[in-house]
Amino acid sequence: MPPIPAIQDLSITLAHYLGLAGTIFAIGTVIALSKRNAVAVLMGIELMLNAVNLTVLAFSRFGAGFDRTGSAPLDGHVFVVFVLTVAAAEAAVALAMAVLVYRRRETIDLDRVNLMRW
Amino acid sequence: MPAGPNQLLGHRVADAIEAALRGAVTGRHVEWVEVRSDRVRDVLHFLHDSEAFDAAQLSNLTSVDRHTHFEVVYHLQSLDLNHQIVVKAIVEDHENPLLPSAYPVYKGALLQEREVYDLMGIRFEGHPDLRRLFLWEGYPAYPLRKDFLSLGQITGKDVNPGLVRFPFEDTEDPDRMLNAGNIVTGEREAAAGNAGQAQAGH
Amino acid sequence: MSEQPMRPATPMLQQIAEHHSLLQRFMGVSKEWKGFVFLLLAGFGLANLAIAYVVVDGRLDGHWYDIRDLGNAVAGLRGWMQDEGFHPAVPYVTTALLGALGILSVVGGWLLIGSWVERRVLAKFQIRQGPNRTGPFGLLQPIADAVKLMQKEVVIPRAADHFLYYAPPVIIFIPALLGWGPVPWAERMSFLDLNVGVLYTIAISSLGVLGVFLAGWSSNNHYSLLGAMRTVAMMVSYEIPISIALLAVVLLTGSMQLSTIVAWQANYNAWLILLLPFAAFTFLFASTAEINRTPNDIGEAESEIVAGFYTEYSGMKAGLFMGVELGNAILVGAMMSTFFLGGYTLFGLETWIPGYLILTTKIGLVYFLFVWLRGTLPRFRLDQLMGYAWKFLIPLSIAQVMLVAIEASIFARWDVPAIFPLVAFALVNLGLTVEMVRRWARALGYAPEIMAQQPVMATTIGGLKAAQKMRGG
Amino acid sequence: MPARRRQGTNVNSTVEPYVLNIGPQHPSTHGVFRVRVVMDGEVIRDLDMIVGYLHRSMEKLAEERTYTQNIPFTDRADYLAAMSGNLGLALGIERLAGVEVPERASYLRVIFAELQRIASHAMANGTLVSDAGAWQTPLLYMFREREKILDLFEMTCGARLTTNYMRAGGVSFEPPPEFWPALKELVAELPGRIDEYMELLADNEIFLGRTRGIGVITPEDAINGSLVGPALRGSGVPWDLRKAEPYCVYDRFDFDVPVGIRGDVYDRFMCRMMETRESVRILQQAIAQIPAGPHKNDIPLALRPPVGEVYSRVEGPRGEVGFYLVSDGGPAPYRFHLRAPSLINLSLLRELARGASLPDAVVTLGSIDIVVGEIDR
Amino acid sequence: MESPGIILAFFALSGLTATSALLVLVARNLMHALVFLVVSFLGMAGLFLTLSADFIAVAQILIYAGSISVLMVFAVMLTPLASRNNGSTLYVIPALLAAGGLSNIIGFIAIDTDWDERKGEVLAQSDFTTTVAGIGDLLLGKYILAFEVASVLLLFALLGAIVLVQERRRAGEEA
Repeated sequence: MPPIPAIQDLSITLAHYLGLAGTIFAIGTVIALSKRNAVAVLMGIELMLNAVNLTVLAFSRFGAGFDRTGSAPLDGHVFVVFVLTVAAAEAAVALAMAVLVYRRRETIDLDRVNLMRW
Repeated sequence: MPAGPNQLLGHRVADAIEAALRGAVTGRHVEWVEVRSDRVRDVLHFLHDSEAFDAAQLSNLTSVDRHTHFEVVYHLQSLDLNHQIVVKAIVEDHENPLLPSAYPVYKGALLQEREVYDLMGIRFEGHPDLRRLFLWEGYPAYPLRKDFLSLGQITGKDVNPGLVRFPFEDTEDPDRMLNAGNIVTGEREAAAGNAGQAQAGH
Repeated sequence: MSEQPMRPATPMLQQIAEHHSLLQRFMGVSKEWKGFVFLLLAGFGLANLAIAYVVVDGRLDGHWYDIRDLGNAVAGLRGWMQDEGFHPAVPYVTTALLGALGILSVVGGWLLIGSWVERRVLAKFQIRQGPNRTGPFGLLQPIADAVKLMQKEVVIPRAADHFLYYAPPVIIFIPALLGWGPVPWAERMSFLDLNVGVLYTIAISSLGVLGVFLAGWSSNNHYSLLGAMRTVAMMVSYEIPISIALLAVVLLTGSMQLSTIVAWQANYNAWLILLLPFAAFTFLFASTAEINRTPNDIGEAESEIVAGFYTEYSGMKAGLFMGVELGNAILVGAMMSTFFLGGYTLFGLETWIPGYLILTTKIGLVYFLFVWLRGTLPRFRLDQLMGYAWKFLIPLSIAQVMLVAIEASIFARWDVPAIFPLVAFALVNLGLTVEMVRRWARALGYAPEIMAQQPVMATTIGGLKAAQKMRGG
Repeated sequence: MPARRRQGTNVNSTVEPYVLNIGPQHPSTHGVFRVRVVMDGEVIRDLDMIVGYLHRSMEKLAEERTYTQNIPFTDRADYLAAMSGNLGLALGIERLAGVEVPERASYLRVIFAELQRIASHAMANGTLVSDAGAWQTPLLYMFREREKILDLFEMTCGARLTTNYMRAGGVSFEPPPEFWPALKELVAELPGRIDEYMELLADNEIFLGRTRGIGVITPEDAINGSLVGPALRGSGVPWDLRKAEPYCVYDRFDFDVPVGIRGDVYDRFMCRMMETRESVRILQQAIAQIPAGPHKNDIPLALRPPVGEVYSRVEGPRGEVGFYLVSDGGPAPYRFHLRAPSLINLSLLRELARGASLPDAVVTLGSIDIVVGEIDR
Repeated sequence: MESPGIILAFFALSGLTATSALLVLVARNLMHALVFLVVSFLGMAGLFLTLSADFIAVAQILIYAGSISVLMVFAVMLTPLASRNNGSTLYVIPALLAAGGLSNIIGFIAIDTDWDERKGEVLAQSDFTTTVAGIGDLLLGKYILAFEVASVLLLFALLGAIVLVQERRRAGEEA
């Protein structure tokens, strides 16, 4: 464990971003695991995806190591674009499913949607 | 001759009704036909369906309080033949007037019968939605009846079967307001006192 | 019969008989005022002429006191501060504050002027007088209104969600201000000249949706909720045509930076409304839906759902909503001018006249168009509007984007003077747009001549039989 | 909106139905008219109309006043068409008591009734377009003509809205000399104005889209539902009391009855528009034909008609305005009933509104053209 | 990354983002949670800006704050009788334990690993001025296959959502 840095030589490093991303990812995990409402669970998943995006962007910005492997510095951005795409698609389908489940059972409480059939 | 320009003679209509529905007609007049109150819907059906009368539209429906009985007046209109027929149903029971509704024959009777029920207190059997129209549910009287005395006619010695006080001035039931649960607690005594004064003053 | 003149029968008629037009009112004001206004205008014109002379002379160009481009002034100030050796944060913060102040004063000034213009012009459309009691021509009416609104009691519904009830007026004000960031007012006069400016504009405009929805939801009123749902559905639908229309602009100009788009139009002396007429129409129509203005004001349709999503707001909170509506209208005017009407340029005249004045004039014209529409058109219904977006605007916009993509690649590869391809594009786009709109409308079953059948005249009367006869014959 | 707990499950419903209270203070209910609607999203599932906020018990009050004293009540009933109400009651009293009317008075009655019809139709059509969302511009344009007509009323009888002009035996005042040039000017100006409105509204794409095919009433329903006036004629039934039972001197004029084709909101709107044209035609003929003579016959102050009853009716702007008067030989009517076209035209409102969306219902209500004073009486 | 502006912005934005993410967890009302989620998204967009990813930041605002939140609003509104209560949870303690462990591991790795990252002048020089053109080149060049697959995925998601929510008419039920 390195010592806590003093205020005057405070500089934002990769570790800061990773720590923040880890925190948000953890919060998202708690939400996704513990909430009973389907929409709330989806919120948690979106938070987790956001944290991952932050990590990827931070590596893209700080990661000197990638230069040596011949990757372009914007590869991380492209990955984030794909993640955003997938997140949008996933949100649309998941919310459609929530609406559908609600129509069949009048609830979107995930603990009461426990039958694998309609 | 009838007073209206294109009004049919009551006798002609009465004869036709009597021929089709025996015993429905109780009285004939040059202007109108009086029919039995319990058979009024049959009469209207007959007039509506018959080719010769073609009473396609219920132009007007109203009622008259004759102290001992009610008259419910139907003004029927034939648009194609351009004539008017007046039918009156005599409701003998003044205490609890009851009449079959004209709604199954004429949809236009919907609001007119509600109005008659609201203001005259005549119940229409078979009406789909018989509620007060202008006054609120629970209003204790029917204002167009002749025994309902409007405020200018109320005197101290009169026995008033009609409306004396508004419901929220009722000394016996001071909590009764327009809407249940809307109780003005602080003004209960004052309202009671006012009501008493108003009664004495008139 | 009698020759005597008609006497005005009512005080109202007298008032109307004595009614003067704006010009007549101006002719009636005192000489001092007229002289003052004349001097003001003359002085402004002379100053501009002098500056233009010095500019053409080449002595003043690029200096901070050049009033054609206030951006130069700020840049000069910043350079001065850096030369003086301030802490690096000071110039940064100072210029940012100056820009923010400029935008705030533009929006705030417009909130005052715009409401007067709207009410006055609308009154002229409706053969009324409009506000004419507070100050000359009722000019102080907006201030009086604002004071009145601030004094009013704020009534909060008991069942409202208090936490969320307070936020929406502020939430929807923020995008209305942020949207002004990338607008170029003159060549170097842009607060936030982002190179993703177009995307930024779309993203910011999508933020207002949430404020509207929260306002409707937290009021706990069915009218509010209906209005909010209508507005959200409409905004989400109409963001797509807006994005596609702007995509065509981006494809043709090859940049997402607003200043570059304006520079492109100035360079080729071609307003994009001539090259992309359908995109311009789409943008204008979809914007009226985005900002809730007639004929698409279904979110606050007063004859149906009272005031829509802000039914339950009173006092200055309602005032903020109305202010945002006005501010959004003027923002759309700025965007419309920037994207399609050449922005701050006017065929070379921007070297003579300050660019921000040209832009303001264009904004005013677009705003006048909005007021005109409001005074003229009835309102669409929600399903008609949604159908219009999804069935009409989006397919045609996509087709247009394909066309523009081909044109842009031709434009980039064809080595002839730009005037030839541009004129060809304008003609092709106009012709194709007209043809496509006609064919598509036919395909969707649009038949105006059947719709506008008028009643027939009957000379005889009758009932059902007569009706059936008339119908049959 | 915080959800209410509901007992049981209704799997078919996708959206929770909720109750929306429209009125008594609402911009498109044209007065203190209230409807409670059960809505499913934007679609109206059920509707309950609640009236009576303006109830003054006019019919009961009329039983304590003389026949002439009752004429002002008809102003207050249909306050947008006071002349028509006046005329109906005056005709009824005349028929009940056997009073003769001078010919000039009949012509004056026709002139004022037709002016009132133009004014009322202008108001009805203006508010209808306003309901469709045109922000008051058509309304204010149509107020331009209505103002001139009300000025003519003011010149003649001193009142603009509650005119109290027709009397049993004639009309209360002879119009002043400056009335006639003003009337002629107005009549000359009106056709151009009506053409202007037709040009502005009849072909407007949005207006057509909002009104075509909305609120369709079949002729069968219209007749059976006791609809009268433009609501009936818009459904395609050529029925007009001015032709069916010519009162006053209507049989001397040449005019047509506009009849709708499909019975939707647009047809009702256009019927009103074209009726205005026909009213102008009647006015032109009436101005040309009006004879000289007295404007009223004097009748006793406390008129005592013989025992009997009469149902007199005129074609008001909203349709058949009927007065059912029962006399017991006294100075006041034994029973006074006003057949209110506004109320009875609402008989079909529930059927029309069910399944319609909220904007369509608002436009439909506007096209039926109600006056709440007449509904509640 | 040593300038005071960036440091200030990072701490302010990370505080905002983390706090509102935490509030999403603890809010009792689903609508409140949604509002905090949007604030969190906006803070995240700001963090992306500090990483000089302008395109991604704007896309984040457009997609997350503008679209996905509105989708969630629609989902909440279309399920009116379902509980709007965000407070009801299950297995909170295990979830908290798992998440705590996870964040501990991530934090430990983040701090303890030698990332060989760019620092100081190198970092300042490798600052992107614009990312749009570069992202476009990569998307339509190196990652063209992935781009096409993503577009197909979006199309199928669109169709899937429509098919899922489409109301099927029953046999006896007429339109």
